[in-house]
Amino acid sequence: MTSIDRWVDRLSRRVAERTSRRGLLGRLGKLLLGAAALPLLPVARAGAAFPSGRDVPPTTTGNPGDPGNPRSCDYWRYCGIDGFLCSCCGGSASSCPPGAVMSPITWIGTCENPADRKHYIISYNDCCGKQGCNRCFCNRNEREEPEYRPQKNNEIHWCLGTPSTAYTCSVAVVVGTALGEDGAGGAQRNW
Amino acid sequence: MTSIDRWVDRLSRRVAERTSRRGLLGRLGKLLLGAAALPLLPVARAGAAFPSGRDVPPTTTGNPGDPGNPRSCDYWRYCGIDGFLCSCCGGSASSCPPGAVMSPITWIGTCENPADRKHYIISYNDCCGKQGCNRCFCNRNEREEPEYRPQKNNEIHWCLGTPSTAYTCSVAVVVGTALGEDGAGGAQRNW
Amino acid sequence: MRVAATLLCLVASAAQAELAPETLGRSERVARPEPHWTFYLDFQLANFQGRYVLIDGDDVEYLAHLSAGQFPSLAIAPDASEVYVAETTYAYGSRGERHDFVTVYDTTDYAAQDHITLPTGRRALMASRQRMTLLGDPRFLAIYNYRPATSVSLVDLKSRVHLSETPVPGCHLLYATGPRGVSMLCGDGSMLTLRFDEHGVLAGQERGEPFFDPDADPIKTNAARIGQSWYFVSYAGDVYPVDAAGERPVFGEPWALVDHDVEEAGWIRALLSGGKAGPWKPGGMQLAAGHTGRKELYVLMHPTFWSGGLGDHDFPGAEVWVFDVARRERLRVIELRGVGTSLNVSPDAEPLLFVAGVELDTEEQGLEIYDAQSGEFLREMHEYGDAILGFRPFPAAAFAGEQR
Amino acid sequence: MRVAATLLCLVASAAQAELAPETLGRSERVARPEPHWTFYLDFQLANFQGRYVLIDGDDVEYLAHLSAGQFPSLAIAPDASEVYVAETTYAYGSRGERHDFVTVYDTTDYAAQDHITLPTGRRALMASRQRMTLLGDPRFLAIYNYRPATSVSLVDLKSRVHLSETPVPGCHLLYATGPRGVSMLCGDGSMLTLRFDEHGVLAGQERGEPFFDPDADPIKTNAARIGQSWYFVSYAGDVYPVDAAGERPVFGEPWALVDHDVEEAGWIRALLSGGKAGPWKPGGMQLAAGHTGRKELYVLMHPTFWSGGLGDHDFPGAEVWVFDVARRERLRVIELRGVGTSLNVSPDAEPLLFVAGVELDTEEQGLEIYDAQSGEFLREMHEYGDAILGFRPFPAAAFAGEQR
Repeated sequence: MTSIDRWVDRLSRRVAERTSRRGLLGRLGKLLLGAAALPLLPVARAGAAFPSGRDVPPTTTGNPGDPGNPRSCDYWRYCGIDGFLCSCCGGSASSCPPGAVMSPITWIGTCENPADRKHYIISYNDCCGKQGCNRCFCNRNEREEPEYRPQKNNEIHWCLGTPSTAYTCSVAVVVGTALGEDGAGGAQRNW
Repeated sequence: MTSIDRWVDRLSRRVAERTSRRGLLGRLGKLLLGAAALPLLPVARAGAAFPSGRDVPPTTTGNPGDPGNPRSCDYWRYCGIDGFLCSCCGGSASSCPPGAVMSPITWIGTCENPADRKHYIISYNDCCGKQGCNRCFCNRNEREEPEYRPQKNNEIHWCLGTPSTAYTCSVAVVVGTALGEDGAGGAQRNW
Repeated sequence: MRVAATLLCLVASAAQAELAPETLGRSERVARPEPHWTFYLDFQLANFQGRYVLIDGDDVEYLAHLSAGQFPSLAIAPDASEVYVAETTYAYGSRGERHDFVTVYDTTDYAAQDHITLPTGRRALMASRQRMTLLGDPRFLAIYNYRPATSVSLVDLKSRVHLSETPVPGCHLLYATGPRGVSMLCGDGSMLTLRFDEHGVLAGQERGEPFFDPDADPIKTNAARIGQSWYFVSYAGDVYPVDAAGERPVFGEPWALVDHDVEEAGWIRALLSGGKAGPWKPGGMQLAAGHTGRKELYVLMHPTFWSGGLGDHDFPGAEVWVFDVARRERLRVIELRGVGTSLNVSPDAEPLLFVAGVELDTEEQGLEIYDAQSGEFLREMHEYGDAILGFRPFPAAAFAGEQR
Repeated sequence: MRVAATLLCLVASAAQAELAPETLGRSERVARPEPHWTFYLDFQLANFQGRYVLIDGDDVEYLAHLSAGQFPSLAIAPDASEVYVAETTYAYGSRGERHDFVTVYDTTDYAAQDHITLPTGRRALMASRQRMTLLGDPRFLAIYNYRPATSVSLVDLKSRVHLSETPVPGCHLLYATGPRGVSMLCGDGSMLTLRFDEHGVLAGQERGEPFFDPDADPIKTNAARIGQSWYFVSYAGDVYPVDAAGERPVFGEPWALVDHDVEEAGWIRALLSGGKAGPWKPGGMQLAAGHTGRKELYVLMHPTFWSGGLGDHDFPGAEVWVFDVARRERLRVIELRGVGTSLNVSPDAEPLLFVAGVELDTEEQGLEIYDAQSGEFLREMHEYGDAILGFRPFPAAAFAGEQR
């Protein structure tokens, strides 16, 4: 294979494995149509050392207004998440697994719901007090800001205010809609 | 492929990966010649979850009387070992990695040195006090006996008499030659 | 199945309605256990610590997990109300003060409810699952100590305290026997039995005659419990039944799992059979399991041609052989997809067979579930963790009222 | 290279001589560090604890490792005599009393020599490596606390005690500045600088004007140290040099790593280029490293076509771009075999480039070593552990006497 073939093959294989919607064709189609950024999943957002959740049985919210598979890193609410998805670990997208405690202190992101094209404010809470669930590792960093902006950062271990800082998994809880296009009230940032 | 083809393919691939000497041909050759048991390495002695040491750079003792690669599970002294090989972890076949402490309490096996065909008594000591080295996992159980014969058992965590029972890796120290064919003084047992 | 319904379903009834804010701080709870649920021990090689993961074998749903320290042990109350995990940790990770303790979990929220301190430095750190057992009277929990002198600790679960430590020189591991007793395997092939009274005070102990010859053919310590009996499998492939219903064990006549007269196959026959011609032997870690209702014994078996005869007792199985322990005959053979290192059988009338398997081509470990009756492969679990060291089912007694 | 020669060579001089009994109880010692040695942080996902592994980049030999607790930090004395690891553990594994402390290791035996207790519950648990630093005067170790109020702990390594905790509201992480100071990044784009006296007492603090705009273009916190200056890389691809030689930081003129005028590629050009046409951006975890002798800055870069522009600041790099920070120009490009999430450069005259790489086909993570000058791939390390979270080299000062 030429290097281009190889690249196309790699990318399409990866994309096909991860998502049907956000493939190479979508990305090229986007370029053709000049549409706004359709997020392509980060290449190798996690190494093989990281359990990707690829073969974990899917689930749904049962609500057409909240589309997607909460056990997939692609699920719309996870645009800024970094950790194991509690929905693969005995919890759900918004609740902790049995016996784990949700940290009351957290960071906030803004994700677009594809059902209504609205931007929602998402509270990314860590569930704490038990060992890591070690499934469905998902590290998306869209609109994440550095540690000196802690309320927008996902590299902080957010098990604060819980009896133990042992990290179990992470949830993405809808806490409201964002003002305008961007929750921060500023311009659209594709960080 | 027929199931036989597949089996032959699997077995020869596995054997080729692990050792050149103990291959399918050797095993069949042994049967043809009626020779005594040439150990074939256990199939899947470790799952993929276990680092096998396959790609760890080899080493030698430099002594023709002590042949083989001490970073390979095939090395003659390891006939009864169960753990990470210290020789892959900053130690050697008979010494602990820096900062780890060798347990004074241990279990004893008997292995045949292919250089002189003598049976040596091997002391399998655990090195303790640091987290696991997580390389070159090797679980051979030849002549191992159950926990109610603890001096011949490798499923006991032998970090006893050390300040910490944290398990780091295992060594195989020559402590003498065995009487007759078998160190236990009894008949040859291929357990 | 979880008790709490997912709130997501409720927040928006119409497709285009804006999603309402959700409640923060919720944790799931767990329903009453079902027979097809099981714990497995996920063992982390990097630090030799474990986690117990609870799954539903019907859909490989991950229900909950429990953190645990070095070489943990787990026991489950017969009514499934509580789970007990014995653990060992160090204050500073790999160093500092050592702590040995039992953590008590409620089976509705799987949060640590109680902490029972054990005498430090005694608890046995090893892979065998026979290091802890509830007595017939489930108020008492027995724990095997190895340092390397051996002893038995008794814990009163009612008062949540460690009651006593009894030295048992030369004897090892624990097999619940009678109303309040434990039997142990001694190096000469005999059993030592300790009996406790209703307050947990040692009431007597006696050591019997050897019931097997550990020099000629040792038995594996991972025994299968069927009804009131233990079934031990020997290296060479015999079964030693031990009736543990009374105050002292009664040793039954051993019988053979394999035809001891099968000769090693010649190379043509070996090659044509995929190495499966010639003698077979039992082997694996949790290599035997029992089903009380059906009086069935499940054993991991492999052809000795594969292993070259060496280390057979730990060699993974290519097949699961199922025996009727009343009639002492083989009922059927379940062929595994790869090989298996541990197995277990659910206690219900339509049992599942859980196997910690290794796929031969990729050498990937996996958690596989088979129909224990038909032998059909049903499903597997992905992303189970680091390494499966065995299974711990809920006791059959927990479902006694629900069974046909 | 290890100090102790392998005894095996000595026990039998003639090939057929019987092997003599070997000594029990030996542990290896480690020679004086060499420039091509590095630590890496092996992070265990199951419990968020780490290990620091010391390897020799010339032959990927595994030399030693250090156990560490949750989100550890590591610092190395300038003379390479000692290593300091800040850790957090719980008495009972995942629960019980929390311990925060610094473990001191001697670099000849890598056994824990000392234990310095920190105020419990304050130490920041996060991935950034800028949570701990030695001051210019290496008697003092500064530790960043986050709970989420922020503060700085100062440890006196001479007396092995925690001296003080200084609140630093709104400011974060630590960058050694001047003889005994640390600068911190504040939310408005300014730096706060704390100065300590020769006894470790706070002597003053001042906060400057913003030197970058965190709303328009934030800088990554993983700065490269080259000589007495820090080089911060921004999300959009600019470099912010900060001279930290004096008592307060001096902010240089930012300059661009990328041509900001490059337009997004059309699909034909994108396809023909393997997605590499169009703009590139810096991204990764430990995404920037510096070489003081050569005044070179190494940055992980990727085409934004690959990332779709989202999460670019953490997106792994396809190439390492090498810049001359004096002339502010790109010197060369090192193409990686797959993509890289972290990198580092050895401090010597023939530097190695260490990359935590991900192979695109298999998605396997790996530890790759390149010639930092020619860009040639040299070798890789297998069985490194769970997940590499970054590299920690020995300080250049440790080899000052040996360098040309």
